[in-house]
Amino acid sequence: MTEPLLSVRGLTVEFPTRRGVLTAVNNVSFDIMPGEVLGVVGESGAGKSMTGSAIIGLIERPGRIAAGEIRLQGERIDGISPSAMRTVRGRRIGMIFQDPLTSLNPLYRISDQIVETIRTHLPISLAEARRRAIGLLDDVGIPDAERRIDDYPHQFSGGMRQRVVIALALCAEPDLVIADEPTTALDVSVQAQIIDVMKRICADRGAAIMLITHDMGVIAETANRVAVLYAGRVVEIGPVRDVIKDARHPYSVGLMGAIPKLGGDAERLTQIPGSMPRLSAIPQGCAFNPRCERVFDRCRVERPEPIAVAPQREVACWLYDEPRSDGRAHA
Amino acid sequence: MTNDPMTTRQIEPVIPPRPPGLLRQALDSDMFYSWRNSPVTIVATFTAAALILVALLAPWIAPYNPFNPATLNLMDGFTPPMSEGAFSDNWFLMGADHQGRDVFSTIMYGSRVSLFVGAMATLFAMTLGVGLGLASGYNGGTIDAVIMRIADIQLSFPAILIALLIFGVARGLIPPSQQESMAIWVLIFAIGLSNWAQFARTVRGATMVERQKDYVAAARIMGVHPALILLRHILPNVLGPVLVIGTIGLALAIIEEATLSFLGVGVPPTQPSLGTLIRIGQQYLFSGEWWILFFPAVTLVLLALSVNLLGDWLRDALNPKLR
Amino acid sequence: MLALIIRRLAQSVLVMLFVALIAFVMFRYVGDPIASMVGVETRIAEQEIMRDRLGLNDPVFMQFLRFIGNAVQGQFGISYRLQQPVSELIMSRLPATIELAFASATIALIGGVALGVFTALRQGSFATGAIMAASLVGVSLPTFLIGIALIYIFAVELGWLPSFGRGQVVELGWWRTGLLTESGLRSIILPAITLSLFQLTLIMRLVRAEMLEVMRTEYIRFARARGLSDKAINFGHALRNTLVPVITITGLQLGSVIAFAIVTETVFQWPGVGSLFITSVQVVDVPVMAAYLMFIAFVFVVINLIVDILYFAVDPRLRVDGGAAGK
Amino acid sequence: MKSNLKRALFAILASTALVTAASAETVRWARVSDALTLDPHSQNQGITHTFAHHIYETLVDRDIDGALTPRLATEWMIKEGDPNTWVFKLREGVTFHDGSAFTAEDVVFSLDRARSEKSNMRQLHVDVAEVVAVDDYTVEVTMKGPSPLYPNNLTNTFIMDKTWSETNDVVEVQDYAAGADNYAVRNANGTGPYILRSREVDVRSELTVNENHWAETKPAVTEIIYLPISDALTRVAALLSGNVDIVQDVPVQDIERLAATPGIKVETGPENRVIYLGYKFGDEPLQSSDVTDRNPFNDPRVREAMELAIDRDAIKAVVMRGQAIPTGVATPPFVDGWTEELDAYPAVDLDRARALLAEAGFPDGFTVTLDTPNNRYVNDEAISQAVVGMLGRIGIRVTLASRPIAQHSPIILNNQTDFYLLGWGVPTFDSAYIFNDLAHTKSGSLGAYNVGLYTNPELDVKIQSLGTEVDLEKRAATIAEIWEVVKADRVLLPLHNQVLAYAMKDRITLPVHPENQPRMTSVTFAD
Repeated sequence: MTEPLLSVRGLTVEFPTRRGVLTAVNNVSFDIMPGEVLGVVGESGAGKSMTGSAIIGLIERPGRIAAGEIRLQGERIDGISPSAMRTVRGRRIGMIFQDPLTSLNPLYRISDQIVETIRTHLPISLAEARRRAIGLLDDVGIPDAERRIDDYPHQFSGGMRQRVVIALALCAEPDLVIADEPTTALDVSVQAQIIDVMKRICADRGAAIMLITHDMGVIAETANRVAVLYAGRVVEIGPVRDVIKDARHPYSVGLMGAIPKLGGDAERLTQIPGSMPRLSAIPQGCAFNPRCERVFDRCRVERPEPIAVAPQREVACWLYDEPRSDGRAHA
Repeated sequence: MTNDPMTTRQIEPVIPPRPPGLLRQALDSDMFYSWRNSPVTIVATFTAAALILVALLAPWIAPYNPFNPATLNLMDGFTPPMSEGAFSDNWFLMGADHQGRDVFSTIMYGSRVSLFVGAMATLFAMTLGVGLGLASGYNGGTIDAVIMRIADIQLSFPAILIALLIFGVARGLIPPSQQESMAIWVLIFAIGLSNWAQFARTVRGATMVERQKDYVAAARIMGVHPALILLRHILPNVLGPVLVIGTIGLALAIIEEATLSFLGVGVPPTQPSLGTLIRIGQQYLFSGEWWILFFPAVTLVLLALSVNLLGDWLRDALNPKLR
Repeated sequence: MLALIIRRLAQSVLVMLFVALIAFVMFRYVGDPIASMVGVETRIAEQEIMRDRLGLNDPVFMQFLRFIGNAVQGQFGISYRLQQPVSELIMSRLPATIELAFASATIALIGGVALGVFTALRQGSFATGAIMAASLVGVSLPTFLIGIALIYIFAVELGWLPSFGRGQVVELGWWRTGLLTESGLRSIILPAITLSLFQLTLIMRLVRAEMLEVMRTEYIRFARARGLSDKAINFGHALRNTLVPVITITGLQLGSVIAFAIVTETVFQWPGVGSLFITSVQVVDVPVMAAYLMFIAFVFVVINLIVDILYFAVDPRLRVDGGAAGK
Repeated sequence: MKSNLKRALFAILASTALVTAASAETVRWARVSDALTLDPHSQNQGITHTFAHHIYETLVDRDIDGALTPRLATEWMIKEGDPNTWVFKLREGVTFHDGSAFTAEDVVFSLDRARSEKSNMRQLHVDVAEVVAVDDYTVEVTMKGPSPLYPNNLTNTFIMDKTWSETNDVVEVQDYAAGADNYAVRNANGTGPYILRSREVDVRSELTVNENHWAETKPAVTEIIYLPISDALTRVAALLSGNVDIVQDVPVQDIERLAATPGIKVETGPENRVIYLGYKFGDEPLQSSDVTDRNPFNDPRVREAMELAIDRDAIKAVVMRGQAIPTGVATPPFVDGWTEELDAYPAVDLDRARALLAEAGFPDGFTVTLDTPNNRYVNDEAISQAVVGMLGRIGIRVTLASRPIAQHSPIILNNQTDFYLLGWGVPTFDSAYIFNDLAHTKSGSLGAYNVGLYTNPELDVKIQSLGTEVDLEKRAATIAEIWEVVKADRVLLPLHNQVLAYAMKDRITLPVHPENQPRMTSVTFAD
């Protein structure tokens, strides 16, 4: 078995506030293999973006990584010096943000932004960097790249801008791209294109993708594996096909029901009653218990840890806890 | 805005809020929390409160009435701090000025004048600015254009210049025998008129936003009088920023008053404000009677600083994003 | 761009007309111009003749038109106090004020931006707290107190710098400059610092707020996520975006600096238009007051225009679609 | 442009030279304000005259003791057989700064100009009927009647060059209404000891010594830099920091500090100026009082009560820091007619004052506004403030209206005040000057500063007789009589005679001038 490209173990991100410490990401573990696409899905506030930010070391204060470790190709990248982290960002992990309209500095030409990024990481000449940038823009599907490279961001449409963002994220040839809701802000008509471009261009370069989204549909079409997050915890992780077909966690079940099926009636989508609790009011036991249809006493008291239910599949739910001698989960 | 498919149906929050008492609520609020956690703000609050209280109560708590000729002895002039007058039994904490007045007491009375002028001017500016801002934002069109253009012009001139001009014009219009009794009102008018534009701008912006909202539209369709709409629905929504501008405006007005009085176009020296006291005191800077300048100056700076700090904190507390 | 400038120009003309109206009203109705010009002994009949000669008996509208006509040609009559043409007086005082304003604007800009950036980057540090607190003290200190304190410390007690005036001046054509002599340069230090402190505080707080705002934007996060160096992010991306609004405010501040100079010029006996104005207010020398008002309005209008054009130069979004992409 | 640059470079060198080794002959002279104009006949104002005395000259001058001395006139006498005519013999060999010769023509021209309609010096020459040149160096001034003291009026009337004035179209004193710019306002061509080199109004004027001046002894000061500094603090700071050499208007409170500063000394001396309070006479109620049916000031008992309430010695000791000479008469000791008896003033007696007020029908006092200048006389505003306090003690509640002199003056001249503070200098050193302006009923050119509108026809007759009385003994007796009435009636409420203080660098000596018109020609250096 090959070594994972990225390995996250027990990641916990906390925000101290005056009403106590909020745990935005709670004991999250997963791996990403080289070239793999991992989908991370969940509602807003489930901790998916925070996980992405934690990996690339961009958690805003006063938030902090309280526990766990993040390894990239075996070496720890959490808690390393800012300068060491800078060599990771962009060069080894690229990042794509949600809103292409705000991701680009409005006062800089596209060429400046790409060339600056390339030359920050790679020892090549200005002309070479520019050539590379034009090639990259061409690659992501910007027509007439040679001419348009000197335009300002506001001269591009939203879809085109997200292509530029993808080009920027990939320009220093990282091994992993974290795409945080890359299509949410875009017009539905261009969403698929952007996903395609991203997927293709990463595949060409052998880069793995961590695709963060709330849209199960996108995951279904793109990802190899999926991790479902709820209230800062991974509730289920496994190959996409398996999870869609056979979701185990009651939350995942509801989530999968929300994927519009071809010919399906939008109004008959399965809905989970209620909404995700605020971080300040996560109930005891399983975070999902107030909304769960299959809740039982244990769920209200004890917190479930991920349980392997099948090869490559883990679910954090007491339903799948095979009765043990003491009947209690590990603390 | 992201539109999560999962949140389209809302249920009641899991934990129902307890119904707290008003004081409890206040103490538990974010405002109070941020106040309690800022020692500087706490100190500023108490300083400002103390100064304001002292000013309000001056006639009752000042050791002497510096404007009562009966208790005044010119021969006590220039008595240094913490000593007894040369020709009376009066004891002067902060010394006596060139007229034998107790500096401590004149500061108390002076703060009163300064605060009165500052507060009245700010109130005037606030009333004018909020009124025009509401009118401008609610009506739009020509009224808005005219008011905002005037506000632009107004904003491009420093307040002190406008106040000076108004003062100059007033001097030309009011007969000499009335000038002294009118001086303080002219001052209030001048300072107030030079500070209304900020209020107008802010209120206008907020009004335009509120005006678009459905409930306002509904009220309009139902034929509710515009004045009532403005008062009931729009005004409460702009109070926060108005409060911030008002607080900072008060500090500005106090400084402006001091500057005008320093330039000799303020209140008469027999009813001195802090600025007048400083103008008088600076004449004795070289001759060694430092207390005549020092104490009023420190009081003025403390007053302006504490009010400024409060304003600063208020702005941050009401709009945490700006921190 | 041209359309915008034309629109701006039209607005400027309106502003100037409005200010002219105020100046005219002041000129015409504050005190009796005749009474200000002649002694008590001038006979009534003679005063009436003068009234006619000055056109004071014409319809008010005609008088206003004439006032504007004269103002356009830079004629504001003769100072009651100094018996010289007002325009000449202002022109002769102008260099002093402009040099002072620029010196203090430079100090305010450099100091303000530097401190603003520093406090924005070093959020929460002790130094930042100290600077922020000091800045509030700066705002709370009336200019005249700062001036007095500086004179007392640096001129009287230490004797390092001159306490008043501009020192030796050199004439370059009609422009009298104090920036070419040692005494002139030494003389400008204290007043320039005094005048700049308030603006410096303002710019600093503005830069800090803007910078913090910019630092929270996605494109800065994205720039970080691309591994750009702190230097490139802070001083390239962030500062440049910070400066766009700062330019506007600072430009407008330059105008206020010129007008704010009134107090500083008084304290330091700086021979600029501000001290001319304050003397004129004290003696109700209305022609000078009116001209000064028009002058300041003119300065503001010009600065506004320049700021608008500068805005174009800095913000590419405005260049193509005329501001449609703005917030 | 090139020459400008050169000049700039030169100026840099020159300024550094100035900084390193100030030339022994240059004096930097700071004063509260600038001369209003260079036109010598357009303003009758002390500061303007002081400046003009360095550039222009008068026929007669007054020495530091007040005696008349020759200047452009070498001698003057009443024409034999014609008591109405004064004859002036002029100095020969005098030239104006532009090189043209000084002759009788110039004197005739200048005196005519000085008494012309627009001249501000007119009042001093109202009695002149005609001025004629008898020959190149003799001028006869024919008066409307005997004017034994006319030469006293000439100490501030400057002589201009007729040709220069005609060439530059300044024959007339500036006419504001015409909107015309007058050349003489900013340019000067006199015969005086200094030549104007450059002038920036309100900022700086530079004068250099006139090498061709007629006087035998050349002044020690060869270059004057005149610096108006309006703010007292800044002015004193300028001397303390060594930026100026002489400060003329020193605040009394700073005298001690300056005198104690090494390298600086202070010269003090009495000024020929009395500071007094005046009030409205007549039956008409006051504008600013709560007594609306009559005028309290019109009651002599009220005026007496006020005098008894005001503690002149306290004002001297505290407000003036000892730098004042309290007085009971509205004339400085320099003036003919002053006596020690007149000068005496009553001791403070508050009980008596209260009793008098009650007697007059004001047991609870009354309110009134006191108009005071705040930048004209030494500590004027502080004096008024002290007066407010002192009158308050007998129940007269005074509001203080404090204004710069420029705003105070019109109120005074238009009789718009009920109660005011003013100072009076006596350039003629003669009581008649005081009576004419302060005590005579306001009519025509007489009683111009009779702000309270006091009127006493008997007194008016006596005052008028002074102008034409040739018998000096008889005249002196009349003056004494008039003073008796003025003092008894309390036409004015005199406070003190002002004391002047000049501060300067140690090595410079500039004696105090009783009219506060110091001449840089009188400066001596210690080394």
